[in-house]
Amino acid sequence: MERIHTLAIQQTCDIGFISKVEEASGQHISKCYQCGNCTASCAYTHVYDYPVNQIMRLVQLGQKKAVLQSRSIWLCATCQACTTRCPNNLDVARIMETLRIMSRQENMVAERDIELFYHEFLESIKAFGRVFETGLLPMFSLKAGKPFTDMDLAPRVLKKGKLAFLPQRIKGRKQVAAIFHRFEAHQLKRTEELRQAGLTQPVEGDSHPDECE
Amino acid sequence: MNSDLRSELHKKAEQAWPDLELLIGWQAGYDDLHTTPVFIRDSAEISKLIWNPWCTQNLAVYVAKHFAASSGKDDKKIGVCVKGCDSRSLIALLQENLVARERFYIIGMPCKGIVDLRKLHALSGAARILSVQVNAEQVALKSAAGVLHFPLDEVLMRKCRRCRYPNPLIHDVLVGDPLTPRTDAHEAYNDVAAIERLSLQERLAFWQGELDRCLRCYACRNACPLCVCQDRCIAETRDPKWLTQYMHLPEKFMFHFIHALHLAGRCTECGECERVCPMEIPVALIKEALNKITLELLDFEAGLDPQRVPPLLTFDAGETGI
Amino acid sequence: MRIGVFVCQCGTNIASTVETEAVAREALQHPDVVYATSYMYTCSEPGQQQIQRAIQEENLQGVVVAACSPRMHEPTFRRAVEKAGLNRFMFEMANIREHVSWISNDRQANTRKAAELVHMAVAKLRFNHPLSPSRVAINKRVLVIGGGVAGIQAALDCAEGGLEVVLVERQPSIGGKMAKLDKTFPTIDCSSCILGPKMVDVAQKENIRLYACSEVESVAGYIGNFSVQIRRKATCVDWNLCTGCGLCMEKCPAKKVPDHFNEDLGNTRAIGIPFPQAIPKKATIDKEHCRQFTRGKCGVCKKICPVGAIDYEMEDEFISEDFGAIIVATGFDLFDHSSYGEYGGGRFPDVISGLQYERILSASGPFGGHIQRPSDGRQPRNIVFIACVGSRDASVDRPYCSGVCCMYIAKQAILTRDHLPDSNCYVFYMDIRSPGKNYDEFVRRAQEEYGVNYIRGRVGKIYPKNNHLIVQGADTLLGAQVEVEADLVVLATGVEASAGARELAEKLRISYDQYGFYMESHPKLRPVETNTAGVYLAGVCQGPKDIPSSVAQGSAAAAKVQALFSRDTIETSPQVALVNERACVACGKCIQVCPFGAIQWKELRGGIQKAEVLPSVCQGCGLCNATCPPKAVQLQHCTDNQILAEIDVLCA
Amino acid sequence: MKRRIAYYQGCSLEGLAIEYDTSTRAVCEALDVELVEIPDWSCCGSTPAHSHDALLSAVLAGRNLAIAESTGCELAMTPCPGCLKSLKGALQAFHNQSERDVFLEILAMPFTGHIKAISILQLLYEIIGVDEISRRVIRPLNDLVLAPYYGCLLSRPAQFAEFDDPENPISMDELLVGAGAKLVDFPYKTECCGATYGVTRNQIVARLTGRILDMAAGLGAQAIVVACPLCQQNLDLRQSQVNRYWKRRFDIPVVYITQLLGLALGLEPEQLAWDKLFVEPDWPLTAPAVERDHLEKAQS
Amino acid sequence: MTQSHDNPAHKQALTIVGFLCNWCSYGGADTAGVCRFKQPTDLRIIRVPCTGRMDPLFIARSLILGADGVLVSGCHPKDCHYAVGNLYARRRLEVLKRMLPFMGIDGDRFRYTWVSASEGQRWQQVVTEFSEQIRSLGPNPGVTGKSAAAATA
Repeated sequence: MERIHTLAIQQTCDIGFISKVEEASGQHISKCYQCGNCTASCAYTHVYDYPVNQIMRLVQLGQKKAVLQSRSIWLCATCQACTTRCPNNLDVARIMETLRIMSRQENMVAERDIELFYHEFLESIKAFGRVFETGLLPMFSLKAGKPFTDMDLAPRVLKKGKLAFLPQRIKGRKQVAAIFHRFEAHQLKRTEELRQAGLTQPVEGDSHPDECE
Repeated sequence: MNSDLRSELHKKAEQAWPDLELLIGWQAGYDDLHTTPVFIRDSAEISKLIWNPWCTQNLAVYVAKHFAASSGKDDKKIGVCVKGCDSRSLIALLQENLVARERFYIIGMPCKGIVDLRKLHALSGAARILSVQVNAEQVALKSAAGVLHFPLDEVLMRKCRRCRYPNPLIHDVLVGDPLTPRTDAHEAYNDVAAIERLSLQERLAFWQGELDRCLRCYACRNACPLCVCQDRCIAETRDPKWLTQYMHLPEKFMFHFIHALHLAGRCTECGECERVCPMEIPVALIKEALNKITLELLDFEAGLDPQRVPPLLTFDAGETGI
Repeated sequence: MRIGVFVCQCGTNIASTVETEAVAREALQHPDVVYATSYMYTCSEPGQQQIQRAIQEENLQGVVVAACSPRMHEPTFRRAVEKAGLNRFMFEMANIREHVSWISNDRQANTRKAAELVHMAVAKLRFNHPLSPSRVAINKRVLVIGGGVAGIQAALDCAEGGLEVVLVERQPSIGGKMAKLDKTFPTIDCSSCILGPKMVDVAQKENIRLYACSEVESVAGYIGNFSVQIRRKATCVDWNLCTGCGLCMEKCPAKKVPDHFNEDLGNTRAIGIPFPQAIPKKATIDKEHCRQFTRGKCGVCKKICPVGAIDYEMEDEFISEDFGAIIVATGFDLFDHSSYGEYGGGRFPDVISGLQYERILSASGPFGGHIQRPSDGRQPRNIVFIACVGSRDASVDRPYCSGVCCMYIAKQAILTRDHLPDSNCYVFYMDIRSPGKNYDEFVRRAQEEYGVNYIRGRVGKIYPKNNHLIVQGADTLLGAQVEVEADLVVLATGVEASAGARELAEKLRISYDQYGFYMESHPKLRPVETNTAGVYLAGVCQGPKDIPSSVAQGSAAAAKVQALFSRDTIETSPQVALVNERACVACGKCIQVCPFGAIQWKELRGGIQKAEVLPSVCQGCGLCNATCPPKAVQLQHCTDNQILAEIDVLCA
Repeated sequence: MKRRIAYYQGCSLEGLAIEYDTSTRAVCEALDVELVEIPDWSCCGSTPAHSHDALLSAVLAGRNLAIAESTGCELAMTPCPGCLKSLKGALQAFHNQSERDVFLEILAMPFTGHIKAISILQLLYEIIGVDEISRRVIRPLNDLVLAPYYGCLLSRPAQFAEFDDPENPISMDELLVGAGAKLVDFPYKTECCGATYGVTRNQIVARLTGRILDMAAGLGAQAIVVACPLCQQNLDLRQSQVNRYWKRRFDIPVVYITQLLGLALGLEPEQLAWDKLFVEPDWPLTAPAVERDHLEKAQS
Repeated sequence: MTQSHDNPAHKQALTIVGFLCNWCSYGGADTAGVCRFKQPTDLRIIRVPCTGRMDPLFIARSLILGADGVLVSGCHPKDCHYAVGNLYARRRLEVLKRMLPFMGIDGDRFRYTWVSASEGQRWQQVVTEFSEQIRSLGPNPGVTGKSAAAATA
């Protein structure tokens, strides 16, 4: 997280960002009146760079870069405490999820490991149809450069006979892979449509080179 | 059988006569096919009374008028002959307190149906009808072209073929034995349903075609037993001025909306409006459609229970869905 | 008819999105319009003078003003045309502000719409007739419903002015919520010391009749002549005999009866007087807990009562009274915090409501004014106050601000620090709303002088741990989650419409908003009137407010009644139904449907019956007009011809 | 009459949570529920999918529901709250007019959306019912003191879960009490355990899980009862990591509700895969089974 | 939020006649105005004291003459200023609504609803929805059957 000093509100406010978040999440960000109940309820505040209520505030102010580059959005576990208790009926966890997706689309992910883990997880599904726990962990450890992840647990797990050595290859794994392909094609088509309609957001804050100094 | 019923009618009218100041019934018309109302003020005229499948007029039409005009002195009553359908008109008048039950002596006529002259003429083709005989369920029609036989059912009026109340629902004396009703209730609105099956455009086109013929002669209105306004009808008044006298389609539509909506929740489907229309416009269908609506929406049929208030003249705070 | 049209620009309110000049020009095209103009502020003095001048110079017989809503300025313009010699009903208004300029920025469409609305008004005006009002006598008695501080004030002010007052209170004693308070902000006055004398005044005023333990059963009639049925609920004690000695309460064997006056924090008996200062000071039996009723035998109070006032057989009694005006002051209820599952949903005995804490602080309360925990009687050391519980919270359908909680928390925190100097008080708040005289200073004092810790943020969860309550909240100024280990948590429970408010509104035919608060006639200019003439509002029943505002509204409502009663008769509107006897066919349908019994039969010569409207009873709803088949009944000023003229402008 | 319910076990229950699968199947059989395993089921996509794109997540889960529909079952049950969230997300996407077309286009399988997705707790609590289950208890969990732990997703958010209370859920409490157990008033019923951060950020898990273990230990619970494979994994498998992080020596078994109910219903520990738990209970698993009528007498 | 009705491209002359009771809905429309809640501009409001004043014939007449839509709005049931006027009205209006299509007039061109004086936002929603609905139905050919094309021109 970069510390925000003086924030030039007009110059840095990306209105398109606010409406994009609202559209994708289906939530009216302006409903948030900063009571802090989300922060009060969040189990992850201690590891966040911005507490949830400040994420909401940054979105209200259109601070795209600060939001999408924050660690908080990746450390949210979608436990729903914020959503359950929001006095304004905002689905806060949904907004956080939306921001995560946008952060990846805009290539602004601050928590590379978590993104990588998610990526490997999806790759595992694409390949086998189901998640292959035994294969996923080493692959992640290798790519994340954390070779000793959970090594302490491995002997105990093996002793209990809880990990398979070969992936479960389901019959329909081609069908599952096809879902991924159709989804990706759909994404491409949609992006193209939006681009042609002139509705795409410029990639990575092109319009606001000096957002959060 | 007809002559038996006729003599029974005469007998019962004679018996009732001492309490009556007036008896309204049917008498023979200018030929076999026609009857006309008769207003009997002298017992000698009772013999004029007839009863046959040509007694088409709803005599309840005259009831409200004569009720208002009668003095009721010596506690004398007005006698009236009614078919099943006509009796419902009487009940509807009672429901609205337009007449007082104790002032009437009602002679009920269980009815198998009334012949639709238009259908007879259609069946006989162009030839002039010479005579008609009804035997049991058969009609023998003699015209210049010869004798034709039809089932009676085929030449009955539209309202009779969907009749659910062949027996008068209210009467002081009955002439003949009660009959069993013919049509199931769910078939009663077949004619309305047929229109409903058309598309919106087709329905509009249908009514445009029908109502375009309307002459605004107001015969339909004048024949209606429940039309209370009569000569004060807002189709003709200057103040308020609902309609102009301009003969174009919107004004014709508007007149029929006025007549139908004034009868919403009140019409007893006697069919007189349609019978008297010189242009043969099926105007009763509009009222039948409204009756179907009030039955479905408000569970109400006019002219059945004298105690019930017509639904648009009351309310129910608890009802939902509207 | 010679008609003048005046199109108001309302400064820029209308002119910015409507071409008022063009509207005026187009108006000249319509039949009978001989004059049309546009003006900056038609409702202003010069604007009205312009109309009056035009009436005289142009010899106008009717006037159309296109401006704001007729609900706003129709009376103004009617007076203006009347001054210039026209009948006030020879006037029509087109609403081109609320219905046009303020709801769309499309200048072209707005101008078209405004022109059509003017055309409609002109078309209607051509069918207007001069009408004049009639007068009916006023019954100069007033009913006050609700004996809280607002109702007490209203009753006293009316009585002071010499009016006969009936005060109906649902509870056994007047005093309302204020009687339960310990102190009042921002002066820390003792609540019962300032309310008590007023309550005694009510009992002593000869022209106030108090019906406690009573409710309004039904209301009929209209301004000047209401007829009200009041249900006096069976108290099972003959109040004519009861001296209020309290012996029955001492001897009653049912000792575990929840004490509602103390917000269920302590117990009371099944018979008794709710609190020492109660007015009337009469005993009431709680049938739900009285052994005579629950077990069918006991009879202790009956035996002990020195005056023989106990009557177990007593039944509800109905009395009818007539009034010229009604003041509604039915107050409020406290939000029930059991819907806040994250605060324990009512399961934790030491998480209490603001009013419960008020009783704990009170010297006459369940603990004699000693601050202690309801669960174990221990004196708390750390006390947390949470603001906005059941206020500003859309998730429990209470999005409005209750208006008093910020202040009462500050007061309670100050009192706590006063009682227990060693204690720590923490207030979780979102915003502090203290816009009253000396209010914000008071909140500052809580922080500066009394050391109350204010933490800006809501609380997410409260849970018990080791005989404490862990309060997990946020400090949004710090951007952090915070935890307080509390011994007692006071929820600043908000204000909601009182139970039964909606039912009473329906009896009175007044409107209420979606939360059950009664609607005033105009939010700024007619704050104590309702849309039902002769019915006035005072206190929180109209919306959350504090004691000074409630008292002020009580006085204001009383002043309105005094003004109404300063005359012997009132004008009744001539906008009533009228029967054209020649057209009436005597079908009686109008008589059948009239909700007010305002139509009856009239016998003409020759015994002919016709319908006849009683203008003083007719309220002008027009149901008869819609029902009449030959349209012989016409609602004046809203006749068929007038509505048809408006339709024809649009559709023909 | 045997109830037929489509069964979606999910990837966890094939691996680290195998005992949850074993005990779920055993308990259902004991309760006359026929579980029809969804043929050739695939992964629901879990958190990675909906953090990637809600539509992808919906379709990955949707494939399984589409197959489940072909089994003729009206309900699809999954013991895993994460999987349940994905399955419900699929139904939500299908029932949303604006999403349906593209959802079906990518799914490319016949799907009517008539099937409903439920959790094992919903099956036990709402469909079978506490009364029915406690009537069948033959080996009551006498005097075992337990901490019921629901985790985040089972009842939250309320409009989505449509089950139990979001702040103070009680379904598992009632099932356990019905089976004869004693419960501690557990204030951390819905606190988050650290979710999927075990691998990527296991200090988070150690911290959050530690608080839960600490609370349960402080209240004297002999075990924590769970209904989520991820919660169980964090609390049980990672208890050793927690102990290192907090420098504590927690030794609290973390068991599945189905394992405990299985015991109460008279199943043997092997049928419920008790040996797969990492922290093994130090209390005896099998008190002698009590005859039904004997039990009823004792209860009355 | 998009305000599509402010886009002139959508514009075509529509006639929507509104009959509003003075006490609730007319006040609600005023409230919407005071709050500046933007609305389509096709509605022309006729003020009546109560929906009980509404003879269904007024609506029939408007539609027969070619009004594109008719909107009637009053106090919520049980909240009528005249106690029961709207309870009569809702029966009469519903009967009319169901009768219109039988005569070939689209029942969707007529709507009745209840909006209180405080419900400015609801009024905005009602007007917007109904105007959109009428716009999607297009011009009313009336009973003379003038074609839709001719009406647009």
